[in-house]
Amino acid sequence: MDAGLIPANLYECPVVESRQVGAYRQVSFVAPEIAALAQPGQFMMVRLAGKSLDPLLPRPMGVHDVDSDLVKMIIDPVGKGSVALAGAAVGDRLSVLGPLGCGFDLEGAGPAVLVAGGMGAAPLTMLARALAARGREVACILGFKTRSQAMVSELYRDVHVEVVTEDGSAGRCGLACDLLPGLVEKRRGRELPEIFACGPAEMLAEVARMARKHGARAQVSVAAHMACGIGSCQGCAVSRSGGYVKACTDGPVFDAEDLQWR
Amino acid sequence: MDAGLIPANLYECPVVESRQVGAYRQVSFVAPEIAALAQPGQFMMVRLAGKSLDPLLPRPMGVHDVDSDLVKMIIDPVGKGSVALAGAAVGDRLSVLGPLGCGFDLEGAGPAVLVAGGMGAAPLTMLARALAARGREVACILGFKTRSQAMVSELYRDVHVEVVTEDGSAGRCGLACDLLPGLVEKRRGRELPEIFACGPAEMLAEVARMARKHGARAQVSVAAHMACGIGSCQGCAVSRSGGYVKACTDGPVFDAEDLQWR
Amino acid sequence: MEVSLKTRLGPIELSHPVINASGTFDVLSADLVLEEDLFDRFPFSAYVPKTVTLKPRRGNPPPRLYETAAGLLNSIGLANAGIDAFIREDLPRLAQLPVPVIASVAGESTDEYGACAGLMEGRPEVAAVELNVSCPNLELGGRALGLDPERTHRTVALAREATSKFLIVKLTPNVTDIVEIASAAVDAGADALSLINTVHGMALDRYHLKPVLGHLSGGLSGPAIKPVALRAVFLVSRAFASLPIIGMGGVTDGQDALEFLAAGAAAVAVGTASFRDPLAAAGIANELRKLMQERGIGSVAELSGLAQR
Amino acid sequence: MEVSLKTRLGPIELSHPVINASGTFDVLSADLVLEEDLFDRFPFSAYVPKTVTLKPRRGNPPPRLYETAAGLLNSIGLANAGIDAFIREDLPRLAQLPVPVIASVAGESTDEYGACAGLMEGRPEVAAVELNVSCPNLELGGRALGLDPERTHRTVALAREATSKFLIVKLTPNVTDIVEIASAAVDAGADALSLINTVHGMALDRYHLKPVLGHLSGGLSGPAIKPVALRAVFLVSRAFASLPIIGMGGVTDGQDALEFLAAGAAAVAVGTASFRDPLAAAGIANELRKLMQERGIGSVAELSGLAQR
Ligand SMILES: Cc1cc2nc3c(=O)[nH]c(=O)nc-3n(C[C@H](O)[C@H](O)[C@H](O)COP(=O)(O)OP(=O)(O)OC[C@H]3O[C@@H](n4cnc5c(N)ncnc54)[C@H](O)[C@@H]3O)c2cc1C
Ligand SMILES: Cc1cc2nc3c(=O)[nH]c(=O)nc-3n(C[C@H](O)[C@H](O)[C@H](O)COP(=O)(O)OP(=O)(O)OC[C@H]3O[C@@H](n4cnc5c(N)ncnc54)[C@H](O)[C@@H]3O)c2cc1C
Ligand SMILES: Cc1cc2nc3c(=O)[nH]c(=O)nc-3n(C[C@H](O)[C@H](O)[C@H](O)COP(=O)(O)O)c2cc1C
Ligand SMILES: Cc1cc2nc3c(=O)[nH]c(=O)nc-3n(C[C@H](O)[C@H](O)[C@H](O)COP(=O)(O)O)c2cc1C
Ligand code: FES
Ligand code: FES
Repeated sequence: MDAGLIPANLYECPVVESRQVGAYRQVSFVAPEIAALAQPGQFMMVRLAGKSLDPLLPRPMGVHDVDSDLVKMIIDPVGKGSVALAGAAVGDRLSVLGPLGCGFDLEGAGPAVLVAGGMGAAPLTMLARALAARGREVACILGFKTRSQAMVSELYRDVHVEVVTEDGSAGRCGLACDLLPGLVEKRRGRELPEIFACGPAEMLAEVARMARKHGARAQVSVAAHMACGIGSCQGCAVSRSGGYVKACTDGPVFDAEDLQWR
Repeated sequence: MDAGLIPANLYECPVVESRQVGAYRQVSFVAPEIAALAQPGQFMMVRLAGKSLDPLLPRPMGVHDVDSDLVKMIIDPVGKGSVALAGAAVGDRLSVLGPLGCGFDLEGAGPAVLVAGGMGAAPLTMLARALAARGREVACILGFKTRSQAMVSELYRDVHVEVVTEDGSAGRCGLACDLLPGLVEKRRGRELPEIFACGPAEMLAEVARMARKHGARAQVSVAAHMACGIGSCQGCAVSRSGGYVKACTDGPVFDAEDLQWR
Repeated sequence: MEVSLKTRLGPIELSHPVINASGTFDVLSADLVLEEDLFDRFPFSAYVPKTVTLKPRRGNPPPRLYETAAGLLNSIGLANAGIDAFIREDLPRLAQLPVPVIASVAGESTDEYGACAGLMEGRPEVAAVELNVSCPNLELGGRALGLDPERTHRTVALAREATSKFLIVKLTPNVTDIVEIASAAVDAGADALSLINTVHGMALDRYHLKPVLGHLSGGLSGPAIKPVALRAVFLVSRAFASLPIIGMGGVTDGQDALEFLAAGAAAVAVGTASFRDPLAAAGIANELRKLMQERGIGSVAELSGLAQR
Repeated sequence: MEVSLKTRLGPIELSHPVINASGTFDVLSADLVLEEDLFDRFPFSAYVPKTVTLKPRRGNPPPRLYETAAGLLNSIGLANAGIDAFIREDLPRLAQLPVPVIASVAGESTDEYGACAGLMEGRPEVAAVELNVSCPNLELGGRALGLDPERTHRTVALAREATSKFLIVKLTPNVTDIVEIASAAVDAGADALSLINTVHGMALDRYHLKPVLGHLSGGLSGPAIKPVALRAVFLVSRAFASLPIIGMGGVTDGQDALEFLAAGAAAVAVGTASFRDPLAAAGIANELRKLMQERGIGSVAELSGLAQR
């Protein structure tokens, strides 16, 4: 036993900004170490600091963006954990473990197509910027249910995005994947784009199917219920042929062709 | 079923002041109906408004004082429920059911001796004032463990109090009950004082013993774990010969001679 | 969309699915304390008084309550004035309620269950009888009858003989196989089951490190036990598809009610949540209606057992 | 005041009473992720790896986790690479830990328990064997062996024959009478007991109203079950006064540890709380020391069983 034994990557972080972005909540907190290290696609385990047992566990949250000492996340308040985090006020302290997991592999060369569904748009902002910084051509398709969700697309400041909504209330009407074949087809004969995707399971399955069809590589960030985020609990199982892998340490980003899709 | 069915005496009350009084916390909130009705010795079932399940249940809290629309309580932060209430900040909302229970019977005539131990001092302030207003001679003995608790005696503004601490750090050194015989003896041959007490079980038992010995009436406010405060759960049982009574609806104030003392 | 909250327990029609859990709402006391005419505007669709026994019981020594994480431990010990006092003093007043009354009874022996059920037989004020075979501290060695399938069968069979009323049996979750106990109760003639009574538990006083309850151990209720209760409802309702089940254990909001009904209950009971807000049940029923509307579920019949399908 | 946190499980000396609960802390993975040299500074006084079985197991389909009120439901399903891989790949690295290693094993049949225990026999890196007879989804019909006293006895007896190591048996609380099961385990040669494994429970997806876990139901852990766990420790330790017990179920802070020890445990295990903070155990041990100091309790031996006296 050691007196002050806390993992060097577990931080207590004061919230410095919380604002509504359409249907979502953007919360910014001070976490210089995470800001310095976080790679696109990595995540953190986040809860309100303190002894309250409701909610009990941290929730995995993607790193949406970093800005000098600040880390930003975008929260979709759908359940107990996300509602609690979305309610964090300026001055509240968060307990944050991170950055965690394997982010996107940026080493490829050709053009990149980013496809996001709903909240999946949050972690791709950093990715878009990182890819552009590497001189790669970047196209983004962001799909949402409706206009209030689509407002998150404004956070893609320097990157051009194509917005799609299911009810047509913003951008084109349809699903994000509807635009994918066009973007891939457009480049028939040229270098195939690499696809990067984050969103609901059905969307990722569709992305994987299209990538296979076109022979393009697709990296997907998968969602899973997580308790520990560090490979301890085996709770975040994701199907791969022959067994399961852990979303938290083997992912959350996987090569689409490595996973098993229904 | 009825749409907006909420008991007329359940209120959501904004906290307007929270301040430290030595070891205790004084929290004031807006509750005009309770302020208008509350009698000395009555209590309320109080929790932080909202859906958090930690703590799960309200806690019984004595009415310490009322001031036009405001109700004040004094909290000794000893466990989960009291710590949460003591942490209520200005602007937070409390869910308050009350006033509840039977307060002190003020109908007697002669002199009154009030004896409090620790937190028991909180609910007796209103009593002291009410008795004085009825023209009764009032003497107060307030016993505490130590000086930081004894600071609550400052809240007995217009009433003279005798402070006793176990460690002698404020007032006399000893227990509240040590002074009781003197006060009663002093009036040998004259009208016997009526005793009013609130404090830990051992203190109340001692008060009951002394009252019996001197033939004085003693009204005591007892503590019990409560879940409902309205007679529903049978959780707040207090021993009376032949069975139990409910502290919440039959009390919390009882004639000492009606209870069973070990 | 029009949503009907109507539901039924056998022949008993309920205007909505939210009733109270026995021992957690005393309408006669609450009506005096709450400034609300409960007899005019009653939040529950049926009323279950606290369990009564043949002879009066003082109940267990205090403390009888202790809050745990998202839960409440109690060891009331079936304190009650006895079934005669209940019939004489309470029933006439309860008959004025605008909803059916379900009398909850228990015995200190198998025979007493039969006797209690029999005493309800001639009472038109009583719509149904709930047999509480799940309270500890009764019978020999403090073991509830409902911990054992044979004793459950015997007890229910005796009560079944003694009354033609709709017979509900309330089970304890503190068993290895609740479906086995449920089966014994159904075989012996139970018309419906209440699931669940409290979960065995204990707490220590944080200062003195001795059991905090006067009775040493007690029963755990509240949101903490909701997963245990949902599982019991799901398993028993899967095993006995057409059996009416009253689901309870941690029901605190409309979402909880929705889930218990989906798991297979025909009605839900609210216990511990009434201590947070004595008329919580009214809000729960309203929230339930809204959630059913949002999901396009038109009736309780459509909802009940959805999780099984 | 000087306080000694030393405690022992039979021949195994522990520097303090806080160990980890099987399946909730993977030191080999955590050591890679946490920026802290866990092999130098290890928060637990003994290390219990996740339960391993004779053959590899994929585990249950996801979702495997769901948070409930003050609790966590899991249905991992003993996902593990098998005992051979454990011996070959993990044990050599675990031998580097500064604390004793307690291997947790389970079988898909009674015989496999014996075989697994036997495979640990020649391993000096293994200080003790914990038999997990309490995981559902093993053997016929998905019933844990530990639900039945005879099968518990048979299983423990086979393992006892197969190993001379200190033998800990981990029991499930999902039984009518845990003292009866404990008694079977002790009769069959258990040197110590771990109490408790998770409590059976279920949750529904709030939107689709279907069971949220891929395996339908799962095991509940965390603060919600602490009263259930404390009661089990109290009752079993009262029945078997000198038996070492490892208490677990919701231990989240030093006060919880204090209470489990007072109830009769010789050590406590931290599970779900490690998901709030992976090195929570270190803080828990520190808080425990402070609380013992405040109360003038000089040693774990003095504390253990205080609630019984
Ligand atoms: C690597 C990773 C990164 C993530 N990044 C983010 C992020 O940046 N922002 C963010 O908001 N969330 C993110 N999540 C999801 C987040 O961690 C939570 O799972 C999510 O907020 C729901 O948790 P909760 O506690 O609010 O809901 P809970 O109370 O835990 O309930 C969640 C459950 O409700 C159901 N549910 C909830 N919402 C819906 C819905 N809309 N449709 C259908 N079912 C639903 C699901 O079955 C789920 O099991 C991420 C998850 C992972 C694994
Ligand atoms: C009618 C009535 C009026 C009350 N008025 C007030 C009031 O005005 N102000 C106020 O602060 N409280 C008041 N109380 C007490 C209050 O309701 C709570 O019981 C108290 O705050 C402890 O609850 P908790 O949730 O903080 O502790 P819990 O977490 O519920 O733990 C309480 C338990 O801890 C133990 N415990 C706690 N503190 C101590 C201690 N110092 N010594 C020994 N054991 C202890 C007890 O065994 C008790 O069971 C009143 C109680 C009643 C019945
Ligand atoms: C204080 C208290 C008293 C109870 N008394 C009874 C009783 O007399 N008879 C009975 O069948 N159940 C009794 N119960 C159990 C409840 O009816 C219910 O089954 C249990 O509390 C679970 O529901 P809940 O989580 O909503 O409280 C009691 C529960 C509590 C908390
Ligand atoms: C995700 C998870 C995985 C678990 N895996 C195992 C296991 O492999 N073997 C075992 O004996 N217990 C296992 N358990 C049970 C714990 O060891 C422990 O008994 C239980 O969680 C109660 O402790 P807690 O409330 O501190 O979590 C697991 C529990 C959880 C939450
Ligand atoms: S979240 Fe625990 S192993 Fe991945
Ligand atoms: S607190 Fe419930 S009856 Fe008194």
